[in-house]
Amino acid sequence: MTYPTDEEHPLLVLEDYRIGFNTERGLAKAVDGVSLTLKRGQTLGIVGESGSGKTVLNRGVIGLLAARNTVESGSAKFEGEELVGENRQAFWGTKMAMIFQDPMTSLNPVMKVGNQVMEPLRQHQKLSKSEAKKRVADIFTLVGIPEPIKRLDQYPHELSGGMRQRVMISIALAIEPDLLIADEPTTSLDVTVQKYILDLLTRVQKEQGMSMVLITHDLGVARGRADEILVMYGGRVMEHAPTEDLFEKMSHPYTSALFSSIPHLHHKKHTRLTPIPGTPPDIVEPPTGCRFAPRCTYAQEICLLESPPMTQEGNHRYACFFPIGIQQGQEALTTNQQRGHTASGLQIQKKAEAI
Amino acid sequence: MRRAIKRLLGLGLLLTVISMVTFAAMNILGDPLFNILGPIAGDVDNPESVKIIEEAKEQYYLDKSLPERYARWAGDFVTGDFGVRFSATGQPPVTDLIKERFPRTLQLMIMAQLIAVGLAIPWAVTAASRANSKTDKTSTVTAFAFVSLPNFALAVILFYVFSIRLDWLPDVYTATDPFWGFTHNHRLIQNLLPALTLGLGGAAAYQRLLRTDLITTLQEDFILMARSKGVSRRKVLYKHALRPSLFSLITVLAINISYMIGGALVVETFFRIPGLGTAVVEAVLREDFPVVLAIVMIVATAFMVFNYLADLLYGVIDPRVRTNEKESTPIFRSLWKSQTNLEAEEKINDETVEVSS
Amino acid sequence: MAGSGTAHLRKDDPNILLSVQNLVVEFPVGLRKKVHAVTNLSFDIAEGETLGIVGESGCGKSTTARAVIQLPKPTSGVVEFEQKDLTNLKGESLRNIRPDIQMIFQDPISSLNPRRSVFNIVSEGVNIWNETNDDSSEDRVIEIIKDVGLDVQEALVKRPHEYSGGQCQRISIARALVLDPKIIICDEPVSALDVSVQARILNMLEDMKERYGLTLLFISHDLSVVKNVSDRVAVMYLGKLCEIGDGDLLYEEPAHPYTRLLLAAIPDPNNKHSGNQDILEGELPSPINPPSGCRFRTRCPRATEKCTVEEPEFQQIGNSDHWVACHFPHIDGDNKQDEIIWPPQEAIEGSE
Amino acid sequence: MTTHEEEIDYAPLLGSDDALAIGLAPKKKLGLGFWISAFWVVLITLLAVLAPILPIKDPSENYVVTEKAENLRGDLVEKPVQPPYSLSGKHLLGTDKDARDMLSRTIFGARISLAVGFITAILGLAIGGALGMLAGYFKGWLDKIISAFFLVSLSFPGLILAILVVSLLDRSLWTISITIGMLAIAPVGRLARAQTITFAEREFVIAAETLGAKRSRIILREMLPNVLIPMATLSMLVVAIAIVAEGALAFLGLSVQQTATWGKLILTGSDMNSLENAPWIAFGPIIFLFFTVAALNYMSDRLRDYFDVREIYDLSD
Repeated sequence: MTYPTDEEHPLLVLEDYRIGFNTERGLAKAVDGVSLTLKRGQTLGIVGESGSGKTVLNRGVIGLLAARNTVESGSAKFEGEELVGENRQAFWGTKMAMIFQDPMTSLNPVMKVGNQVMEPLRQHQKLSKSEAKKRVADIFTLVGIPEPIKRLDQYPHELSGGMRQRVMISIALAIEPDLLIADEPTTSLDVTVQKYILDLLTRVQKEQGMSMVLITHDLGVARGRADEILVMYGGRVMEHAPTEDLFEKMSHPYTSALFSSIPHLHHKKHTRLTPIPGTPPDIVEPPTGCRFAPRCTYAQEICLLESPPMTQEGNHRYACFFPIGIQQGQEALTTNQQRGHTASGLQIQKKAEAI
Repeated sequence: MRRAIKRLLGLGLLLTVISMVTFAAMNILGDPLFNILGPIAGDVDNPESVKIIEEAKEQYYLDKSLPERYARWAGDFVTGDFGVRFSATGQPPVTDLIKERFPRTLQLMIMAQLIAVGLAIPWAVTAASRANSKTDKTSTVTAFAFVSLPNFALAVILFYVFSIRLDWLPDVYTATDPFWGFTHNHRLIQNLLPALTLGLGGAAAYQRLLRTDLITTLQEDFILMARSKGVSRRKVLYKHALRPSLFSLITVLAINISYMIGGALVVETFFRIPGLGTAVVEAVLREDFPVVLAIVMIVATAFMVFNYLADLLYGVIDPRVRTNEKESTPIFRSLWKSQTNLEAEEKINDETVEVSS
Repeated sequence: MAGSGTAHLRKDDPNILLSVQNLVVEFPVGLRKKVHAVTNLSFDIAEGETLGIVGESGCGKSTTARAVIQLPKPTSGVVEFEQKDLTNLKGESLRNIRPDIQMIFQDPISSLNPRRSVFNIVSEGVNIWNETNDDSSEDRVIEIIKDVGLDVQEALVKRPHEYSGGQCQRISIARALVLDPKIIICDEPVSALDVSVQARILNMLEDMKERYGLTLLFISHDLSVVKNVSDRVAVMYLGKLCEIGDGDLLYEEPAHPYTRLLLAAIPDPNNKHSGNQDILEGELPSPINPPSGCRFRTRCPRATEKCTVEEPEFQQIGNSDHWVACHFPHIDGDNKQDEIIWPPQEAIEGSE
Repeated sequence: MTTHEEEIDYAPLLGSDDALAIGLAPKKKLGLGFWISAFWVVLITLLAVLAPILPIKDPSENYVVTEKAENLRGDLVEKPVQPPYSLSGKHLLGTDKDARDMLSRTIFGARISLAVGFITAILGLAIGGALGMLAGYFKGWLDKIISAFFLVSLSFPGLILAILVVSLLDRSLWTISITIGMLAIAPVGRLARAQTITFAEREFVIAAETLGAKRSRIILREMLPNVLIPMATLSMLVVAIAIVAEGALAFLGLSVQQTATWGKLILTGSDMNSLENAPWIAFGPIIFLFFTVAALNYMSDRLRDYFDVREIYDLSD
């Protein structure tokens, strides 16, 4: 596999990529104009809450959304080929692979795991049964499945959660894809298993030189595994930066709010948390202006009227008029604190969390 | 092994209960002597009649108590002897009648089920793979219409269309002709219309069931996974989705045995097919109770056997059933397994999925 | 770990509200086998305190919660609530004590009756215990619905499925609060929720605890969450406790190898334990056939022969409120190890 | 996006967290079809109930028509026309071989068919529902006995049992209704039991218990409302099945003696001769029967979907 690794030929380029679903109330804009570039061999972490559009975005790219009711627009180029409006069948099982959240439901319960891993090998690489078996056994060893030969003939329910997730990773590895999308790969696993699986994923990603998109709701998971982190909210990109940059210089109020709403280990016990006030945006009739403005403590009048453009500072970009860390942001916060509420009427008091 | 024995015991117990209830009902509600002898049975003033009555009583063990008569019948039944018919003309064994009638009904049932399942599976897969499309909506309406059309009404319609108006299929049914062949004299052709009557209704019912289950399965993550592996559409449907979706269909196939017999009864009567169904109607009307009892027992046994087979089939289809991770036949489960066992299993499952969100 | 012993119980403390001693919960499977879901578990909770129980799936923490409320009754052991042993109570006398012990569940869907209005669900407790149904009880229901941040008018007409997951959890909390309980058992109350909602529910639990003088038993698999809400934390593994003590102490200097591994695995950006290089080996043993001696020994980097034979009992670390059930705990940076038998094959066979 | 006809509709939206969170679940409606079905069922029930006082033809009167014809001697005389008569403005559904009006016979036939349907449903639901709930809630030996009873009655060939009872007893409306009703107990009961078990495991029942609710209260307040609605939707289906079962009995010549039911009407019209020369005799009642059964089935279907409280929550706030 000799692909150009230079910056000129990124693996995946999205430009103003949109996905909408026709609903009874109108078009639900699940992904609303996302642009990003994923270089070969890199890992991009996409962080967001339920409803942020992170899963829809990736299912859209790989082409696993139902055709009916789905409206796709903008541009998505994979290895230079336009995906929007095209059938992605050719990439399935060869160049793109996906790992799902729940290893219990994403393995076929009535098929032996060996066959499930062998399926793409036999279909796309035309391996014979014995060749495929050998390959799978090798991959099982690689991902740390003990007694690989015996496991080939087991069913998913006979394996523990961690083992099932390793089988899923094996399927992805067997394909040797250029792009691996891992959708919350460890959310349903225990922390100790989670650590192992994440370590494994990053290891094989590096070894095979594939690009990975790691979708998660946990900023902690993305840190240390991703080269860059992209924070999504309401179908839009809020902030995007190299991982350490992001943690050092959180610019978007949403990123910061998300980070401080989580209890952290170094907090003393009974440390009061700072939840994000309000409710997630309605994506059928989203708020005009910044999607996060109604819940943002920095929000000024302009945030309610205009969508903030993407500000680029080197590799760090964010969509906010009043980012944290620069003077406008500080002023906006002070203004809101002084008047006791934000431009959207959100009370800035201790009790801001009540609905 | 232990499970199999337990199951067999339960099966025997159920058959015993059924036979006892039927036996008692027929003897208490009906008048066996009258059924055998006709009006003579009431003629107790005539010594000649009394003699005949006494003889008949002895012959048919009617002088014995009910439990004793039941014991005799049960003893015979276990050895495969269904006793003799209540008939004024001699004592023809019930077994003869069954031997004569059973094959015809069996052929009919097998043909009907083949039509039903054979139609239902591709029909359901096509519909489910394009859920809510025009194809699907049309097929849903069609299935709905067939489900709402009773057997006897469908029989009349099919007969009217194919035998009377188009005259493609025969309207006379004979008992003796060979099965295999393609003329009006062959049973294959004769059975076609009756089998179609039963089969179309069945196909519609199975399609509705399987379609729903398939749609649920198609929304599972493992289907997306299979697609993302580049598995072809056909393989996704038939190899990945169909097998885990067959549970309800198998359950219904097994539970439906007694309904099917009911259907066969009506259809055989309408088409005047000499089968078990017509036999049982005749027997009931003539109060020929041993025949009724025999047929009830055959149906009940078939029901049990099919449910048992279904149970085994679950294991074949879904490996989780084999290791007791998933509940098997709902119909038998409640009886064979002790409740505490079930609770314990559920507890384990709860524990293992504790943090699954 | 998995140690037994009751050394860590505060027997002389007059403020102990709930004391669980040698709790055993077993479920039969098959003909002769049993699941040892919880074995010889002991802990106590003082009034006004929050005890967090943390453990991975399959460790028996939810079973413990159910055993405390006697649904179902535990196989053996003592559950003392205000000096009364609940395991001996039956029928009416158990029913009379129920309002004092309430429970909040993980699943917002399963824990609310879909066919009843939210107001009706919250006032259920009042309706059960107050036959006269006077205005004061209705006032209390209204007050509590407002307290948990829901709209009373909406609650009168809406059903649970018209609310979001977070709001459903508020409804559960309101239902539990209505009878003015002394202790609330929270079984993974926030693990089904989005992170930003989780923070709100946790804050609310703290507020309610303060306002109504509650004692909490808080069960979760999330160590950060448990640390945040708890005064004391207990770590559970395969039906037994490993370590128990003051939350800050335990998280600062975990003494049990399992606790160390758990902490090291947390993907927290500021996790000071993440450098810990120990590896958790193998799979969780079956609770049907748990290992002999210390239950953690089959996966423990420090396990020796002794751990196979002898079950560790709780011992105090210094004079602090920190107890560990391990033969070779990590104390004062102590890293000495006896001869390591790994993999402990005989040990596994020995437990048959 | 890709709109290939070959696309499989995975509807992955329903499964994805994101989709749930943004509330894409469509609003539920009973739909026009439901109301048309309900209208038909109400209409046919009203017709049946009010049949004796409605201005329709007498179902048992022979409306023989005469025509002028030459007799043997060549005189023109009034001569009866050989019935059955085909559909006409006078007889909307034609007449049978005795020149009786098929429309009014069909409406009068509905009286028995519907009565059997409703009595059966009430019996099956009351007894089956109660047994099933008891079995599902208390479990243990009670469950075993009740489940065994269900199993026995399910393995009984229902129609054979029905014709047996009907032939041994009498062919009155009540015998037939009660017999079919008994057959409905097991399937209804099994559903009630399954529903009860599902809900008994739900945490809200445990919550009620921790609140100190008594068993009777839990059954009545927590379980019953949840079991009752699926039972009510099932009741429509039971009515439909009972109407069909009665029809089958009648078709075998074993239903209520006095009046012609739908099954009996179809039977009289379905011999070779009638089908060939006067198919309307059979097809009129068939159409009524079909529409009634279809309407009941459809209502049951729609109600089940409608009341199936889709418990989808968005897990954000």
